[in-house]
Formats: sequence, structure tokens, C-alpha cells
Amino acid sequence: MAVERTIRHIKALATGAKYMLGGHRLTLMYPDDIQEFPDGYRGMIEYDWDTCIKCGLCAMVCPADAMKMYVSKEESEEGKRPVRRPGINYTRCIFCGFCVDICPTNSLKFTKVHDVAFYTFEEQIYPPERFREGIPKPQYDKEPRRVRAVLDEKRGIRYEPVE
Amino acid sequence: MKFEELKSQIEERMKDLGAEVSGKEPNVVDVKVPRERIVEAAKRLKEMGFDHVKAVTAIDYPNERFEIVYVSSSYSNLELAYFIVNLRTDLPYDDPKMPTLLEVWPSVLYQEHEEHDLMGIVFEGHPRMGERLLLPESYEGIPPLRKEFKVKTEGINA
Amino acid sequence: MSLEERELEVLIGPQHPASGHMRLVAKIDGDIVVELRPNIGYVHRSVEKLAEVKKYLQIIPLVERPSLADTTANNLAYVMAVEKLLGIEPPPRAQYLRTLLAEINRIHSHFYGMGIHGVMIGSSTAYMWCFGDREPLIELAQELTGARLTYSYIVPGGVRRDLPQGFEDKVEKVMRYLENRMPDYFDLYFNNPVTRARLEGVGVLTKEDAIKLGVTGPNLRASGVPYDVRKAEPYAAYPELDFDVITEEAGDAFARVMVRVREIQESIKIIRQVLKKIPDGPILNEKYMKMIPPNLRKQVEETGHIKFPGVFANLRVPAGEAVARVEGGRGEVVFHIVSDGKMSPYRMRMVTPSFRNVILFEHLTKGARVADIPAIYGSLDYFPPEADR
Amino acid sequence: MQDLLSIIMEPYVFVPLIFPGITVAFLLLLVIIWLERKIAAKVQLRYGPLYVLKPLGGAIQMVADLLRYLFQEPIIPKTVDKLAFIMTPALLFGTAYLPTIAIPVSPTFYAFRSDLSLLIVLALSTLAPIFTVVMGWASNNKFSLIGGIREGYIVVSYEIPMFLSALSMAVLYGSLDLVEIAEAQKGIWGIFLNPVAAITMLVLMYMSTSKFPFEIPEAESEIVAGAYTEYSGILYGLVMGASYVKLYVLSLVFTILFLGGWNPIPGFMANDPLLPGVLLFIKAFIIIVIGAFLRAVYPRFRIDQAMDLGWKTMLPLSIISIFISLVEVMIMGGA
Repeated sequence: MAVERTIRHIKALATGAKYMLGGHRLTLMYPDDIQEFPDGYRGMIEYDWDTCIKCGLCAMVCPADAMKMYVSKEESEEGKRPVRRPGINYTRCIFCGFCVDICPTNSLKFTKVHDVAFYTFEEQIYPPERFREGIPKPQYDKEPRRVRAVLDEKRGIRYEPVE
Repeated sequence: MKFEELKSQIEERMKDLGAEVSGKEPNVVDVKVPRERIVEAAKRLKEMGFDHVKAVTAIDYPNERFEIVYVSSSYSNLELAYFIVNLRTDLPYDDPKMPTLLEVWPSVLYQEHEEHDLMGIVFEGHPRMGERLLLPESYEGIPPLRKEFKVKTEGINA
Repeated sequence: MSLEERELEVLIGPQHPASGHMRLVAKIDGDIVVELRPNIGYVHRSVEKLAEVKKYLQIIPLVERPSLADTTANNLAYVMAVEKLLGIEPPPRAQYLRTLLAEINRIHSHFYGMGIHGVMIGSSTAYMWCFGDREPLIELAQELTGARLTYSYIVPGGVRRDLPQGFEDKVEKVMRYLENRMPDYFDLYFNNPVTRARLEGVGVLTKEDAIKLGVTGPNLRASGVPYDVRKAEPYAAYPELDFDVITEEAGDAFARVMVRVREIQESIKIIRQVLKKIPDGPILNEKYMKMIPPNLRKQVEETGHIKFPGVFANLRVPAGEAVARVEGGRGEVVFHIVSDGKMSPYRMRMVTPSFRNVILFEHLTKGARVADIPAIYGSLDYFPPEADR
Repeated sequence: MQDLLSIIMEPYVFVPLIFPGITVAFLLLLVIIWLERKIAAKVQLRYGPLYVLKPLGGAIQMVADLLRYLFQEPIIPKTVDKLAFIMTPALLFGTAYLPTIAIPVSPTFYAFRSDLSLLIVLALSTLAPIFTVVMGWASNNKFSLIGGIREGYIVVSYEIPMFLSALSMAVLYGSLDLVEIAEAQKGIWGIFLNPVAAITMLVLMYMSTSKFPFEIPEAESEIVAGAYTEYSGILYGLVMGASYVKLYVLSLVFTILFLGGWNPIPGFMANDPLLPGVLLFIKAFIIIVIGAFLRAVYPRFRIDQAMDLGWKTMLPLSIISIFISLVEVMIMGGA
């Protein structure tokens, strides 16, 4: 028993030493490196003003009440029923992508941007007029390197720069 | 074991308890008994091999009744593990009390406590009646899972 | 100051490095725990009540949230319950895809549990390794579903995405990587004499008690009860796959860890089979497929990304009752849905594995040492938000 | 200037103030904590501290940490015993560092020479744990109390076997004078003559300084930080540093007892303190690094298991090591 224990101690120490001297690293060097996401990533949402048929399905399916139908000021005429278009509130959005999947005209699309960082609370609400202008580009002090996760048999995961 | 076979077995055993046995193919058997007989019914189910409870569901039908469902199944008998037996009982709306099944199925300890906490059902003989489980100690008011407790919704318009 | 002898009441949590979002009220006599009572509810969010005002599809993300590391199990169990009420079956390819995601999720959920357990007994290396090696699996799931943890991948009647191109190769690489790493895990952590000393014989749960207390998942199987929903009531593609139910006899903390490790190996086996056997075909039930407008249907076939039919926004489910159970990473997830034919469930009961295992805190810590509290806690793979729901 | 330098170079000033005294101890503290984190990070497939002076791999991370400790507000809870609470960290650090004065740097360079210097070092190093126990009591916190008591239990289970194994070397060399012991190892090092004593002493050293797997009195997942739970700011910086300083002192002793001290040095250098000092330091540093490496390999023992190890395994081993020494002395014909 004691011998077996000693062997196990030695094995544990040797394995530790093996990784100390060799071994791989799994770290993504954020924020120097920024990961490019694979196709189909469910990020922030883009809105196509022209193809939208204002059906409201996206607002109906939204599980977090993030997508709502806003009165579109430029289209609504006085005295008539107001025209409503979708807008999104990123304080609530949970990135489930149901609105994109239910949109019958493909007016909503995924982007691969996930940086929901804003200075103020109000900035995170995107009424239709702002929603159509697209998502804000994340800003960096220094332009980071774009990397892509490559799955690897030996190292598990590697981050390779993309051009 | 076949579904029909199990159902008739349960019917056989529960006959004198005034149980209504129904079933949903392929594997769910519903047993409804009056609340005075529920402990006895649970004992008999346990003797058959239904040794644990997966869920205790209390359903609120406002001003009418509460329905308590014990979703039980078996660990020790893998043939029975395929089946789910729902032991159910009705409680009057103004007197939601029933004996605890803790003696028969110790696995209901937290489940009954939760239904007590959130639905306001009283399980007589349960050691933690009157204590809070998930709600804060200071909570007062309507038990939140009852239908009287309204949750506001926003609708789709901003 | 008097010299009377008395028990010390220690409040472990909710602000404690290893308590999680809960409080353990421990009465200790010297180094021995006399009584320990878990005080849960700190992260209760009332999923069951919210489900009564949300529509059926909106509940999918809701039920995922409580157990972040093991979302697929909740997602799948809920959707299965809804499907039972709707009376529809997903097509075979969708069944296989559900199985694939469930097993990927099971592996990374086990890694999560083992990692937390490691750091609770002081091995920061086990923690970092488990969390690091969880990453390739999350990357796989992300490629399949578009999200890291909250997949919302399984919808009534099928799944949302088809296999991406070249996915099989990537999966195979990750599986090989995990297999290569396993011996090192054993050398450095599982077979480390200190780990053994901390876990063997600690928190022993006998078979009788395990059955009596209704515990679930690896904690149950570590006590020698071969109950696994995947075998007891096979769902998704499991009836067609060949795998074993992992059990251990000892019932102690180490056996619980070993069940998880061996289940990871078993999951690798399942994933390989899934990718080999997966049939071609649609990934959404025909009934819903027909409701998609024709031009979008073509797009679905090209991209492999499902577009929801409009009916999903206000899905009406026939009146009735359904119980669905699924074997998740932490154990059995049970959904009991009562529908009255409207757009939201009349009553939804969600029983998560952690909620059923919380009873073990009281049971296993009696007579243990103070230092065993985290060792036992970790071995249960207990996740407070999942218990509170 | 010249005078000042010559005063500093006087052994009785140099030893306590520069090496092995406070300056080197302090620098070592900065390096070793960084190195410990780096080693653990490498084993754990990550980078560790990196962004403070990136070209050198975050080498001055600990300077940043030190600044943080210095300027962080030390919070003194209302319920503590104030005097004991504030004084113990300084006393703990002071007593941990005190034994360095009796450690020789070379055959001719020491603060003072005593025939009992080994005993002085060992005796002084026992003082520190008392203050940990006091801290546990003074903090008036249940976790601190448990931590203090754990420290007390641990102390009694490592001190005796550690002293015995150190003394077995004194038996072997027939002296309690560290200079003589080191000089006696010109040929074969002590570790080869009495490996049992060396292993015992090494394990117990790590135990006495709360290194993994014996990080029991401050086990984070169990008792938050043990006796240190209520400490913050520079007070915490001191208590955290104390165990590293203690490890440093014991490593120097270990080097002198088992690793030949400053041997081997060429004869002409023997009177110059520089090379012997550097050799001594390097050997001790390796011992410390091994202690840091253990963190990446082991979880922590339970208190009863550590005491078991101390009383049931290490005590017999240390007694055996005394016998080994006696037998060797008899064979070699006595010193």
C-alpha cells in the first residue's frame, strides 16, 4: 500500500513537472486577441427596414420582451392607426435568436458582434430608426488581432490569426 | 411488464381505497384517491416498488380545489422504472391541508416543503411547516404560485 | 467568559468562497459536524410562475437559465413534455442531433462539476484543467447552435440547426484530445494520494438511502443503483445507440467523481456512434415544415438553419397533462406540464436534479469533519441556481 | 560613503539587513510569489500574471500587488481585540525573519558564531505560529478561530519530528554549530548520508509553512482564510509574507544541513563571502521553488490526515533517522 502510494506521489509530481516544462496553453489572449466567431453565431441583430412587413412576429416570440413594436414616427400619419416597427432593447436581449428565426422576410439577421457595452442605459435601446442604422462597431484603443478557434487533437484548442 | 397489466394490478390493490385509476399510454398511470386515504395509497404503491417521488405538483383551480400530484417511479425495480405513477388527490380550496407522505417517501421532504412555501398547502406532520424554503423569511402575502398572485406582463408594444 | 462546552454554529455562505449561492448552517462539535441544514432560495427566480405568463416557445430560454452548465437537459425535457401534449414526434435526424448536443453538454457539465469539486478540496489544477478542457466542447456546441451555453437549440418538432460542414472532423479531434488527456487527469488528480485520502470513504451514501431519498444522476449511480433515464425510458436517439449505464458500488465522494469520469468516456462512445449512424432527412417535423413559406423552405434546405413557422409565436397546446424526464449531466430533469389549451401552460412543474439532491447535504454531512463539507458539497455537483429555479 | 559601505559590509550588519536578512528576504518574497503563480499557471495550461511589465512575463506583478496592499485601507472590525489584532502581523513577520541572524553565509562570514546556532534557528522559528493562534483569537470570527486552532494542532504535529530530523544531522556531525555542519560536508552531502532525515525535514518544512498539500490553517474553501480572514491591506500583506519568509529561513537551514551549505567552493574563494553566499542562496531557492510547485500538484489534506502523517509517519521516520546517524557515526568511528 505504502509502495503504491509512493508510486502515485511520484506519478503526480512527474505529471506536474511534465506540464510545467512542456504542455500547451488554452488561454485566449483577450483583449489583445479577439475571437472571430463561426458562421451562424447568434450575436447582435441587424434590421432591414425595407423588407420588413411589420408583422410583429418577432415581438410576439421574444422571450425577454426585448423586441418590441415601436411607433414609427416618420411613417405614422396623424389620425390614422400608427405604423409600428420592431426595435430592440439590448439590456434585455438574451441572444436566443428566436426573432431572427421567425422573421418571414429575413429582415432580421445575426451579426457576429457580441460586445454589448454602452455608456448609458438609454443607448442600449434601439428604436426602429436607430435599429436600421446597424450595430455599433466596437472600438479599441489598439486594433486587436483577430483570431479563430481551431480545434486540435494535441492541444485541444488553438487560436489562429485570421487575415 | 405491460402497461395494461400494471394498471390492472394497481386497480386491484387500490380498489378498497376508492381510487380512480386511469392511464395514458404508454407509461403513465394516474391514481386518484380521497385525501384521507392518500397515505395508505402511497404505502401500497411503495410496496409495489414505487420507491421514490420525482415531483410533487400542486395545481391551483381558483375557488374550486387544489390538486396535488405525486409523480412517483421506481429505482429498485428497473422494469417499473419505465412507468410513472401519478398519485393524486383533491383538496378543498378553503382548507388546503393533507397528511404528509414523508413517512412513506422520505424523498418528498423538500418537494412538499416547496409546495407549502409557494402554494400554501399544509402538509400535516411535515417537520418544516411554517418555515420558508425559497421565499425570504419575511415574505407575507399570497403564496406566489396561486393564481390570485398576478404577474404583470408588458405586451408587445413599446 | 464561561468555560461551558457547546456546539459552534457556523454559517457557511452565502458569502463564502465555496458556498455558492446558498447558506449552509452547520452545527459543529470540535471538528465534527453535528447537524447541517442547507438554506436555499437565494437565487430563486420563480420559473414555475413565470411559465404561467409566458408562451410555450418563450419558456425554452427560461427553463435553460437556472442550470447554466447543463442547459440541454432542461431544454430537451421541456420540449419533450410539450411534444407529448402536441402529439408530434421530431424526425429521426433531429433525434440524433438532440442526442449529439445532449452528450456534448453532458461532458462539459461533468467537467464543470469536477472542476468545482477540485478547487473545493484545494486542487486548483483540477479546476483549471477541467475548465480549460471544457472549452473545446463549448466551442463545438457553439458551432452547432450559435451560442456557448444557452443553446435554445431544441424546439417543438425538431431542432434549429443542421450539422455544420466538417463538424464530424472537429468532433473527432476533440474526442481524441479528451482521450489523450484522461491518463494525465488520473496521474495528477484522481490517483493522487491526497485526492484519494480526501475523497475515499467520505460522505458515503448507501444504496438503500439513495433509493429512499430519491436522489438522482451520478450521485445515485455511484451508490450502485443502475438507473438512467436513457435506459429506463429511452428518448431521442438513445434506443438505437449502444452504451452502458455507469455504476460504482462504494457510494462515497470518490465513487461519485469516478461515475462522472467514466460517463465522459461513455459519452465519447455515444457521440462517435451518433455521428456514424445519423440519418439524412429533415430536422423539423413535417407538419411545421409545411407551414414555412415556400421561398423560406428552400432557404432552410440550403442553409440548414430552420426558419420558424409563424404558428410558433403563439403556439397553442391541446389541453392535457404530460410528464417528461431526461437524464441530464447532473441527473434526471422532470417536467410536469398541465395545459388548458391556451398559449401558456396552466401549471408547469420543473424538478431539477440539484433540487432533488439537496436533501443529501443533511444526510451525508452528519458526523463528517468540517473539512469534509466542501469535499461532499463538490462531489454532489450541486448547483444552487438549479435547485432554486 | 566608503565608511558607510564598510559598515554595511560588516557581518553583524550585513547578515540581518542584507543577506540572508531582510532585504533579500523581501526581494525573494516578490519573486517567489510571482514564480509560484507562474509555475501553477504553466501546469494549469494558462499564463499567469502577465500584464505588469509584459516583456518579462509580468515579473513585477508583485510590486504592483505590494503597492496595492500598502495603499489599501486596513479595515479593523469593531469586534476585534484591537491591540492584538494590529500587533500580531508585525510580530508574526518579525519572528519569522528573526532566525536569519544566526545563519552563516560562508565559513568566515556570520553575524555571530555560536556552538548552538542550529538550536537558536530552530527555537526562533517556533515562535511564529504562536502569533497565528493569537490572530485567530483576536479576530473574533468563527472561521479565524477554527484557523487558529488548526494552526495550533498542526504546530504540535510537525515541530517535534522536524526538530528530531534536524538534530539527527547534529548527531551525525557531532556539532550544533551550523558553520561546522556545513564545513563537514565538503565531501559527501548530508542528504546522501541520511536521506530519511532529509525527506522528513523537507515534508515537515512545507507543512510548517502551510504549503500544499498542508495548506490547512488557511484553507480557502473551508474556512475562508483561517486566522487571516479579517485582515486587509498591509496587515494582510505582512501575514501573507510571513509564511514565505519562514519557508526561506527553513530552506537555508535545510541547505546547510543536507545540501552542503556553500559547498563545493574552490579554496581560494572560501574567505570571500560572495560566492558561498550565492551558492547557499541558489540551493535554498530551489527548495522554495519545489514548495511552490507542490501547489500545482496537490489538493490539501484534512487536518486529521496531516496530524496522522506528522505523528504516525514522520515521527517514527525522524527517530529512525537519528538511529541512522548513530549507526553511521559508529561505523565511521565517531566525530
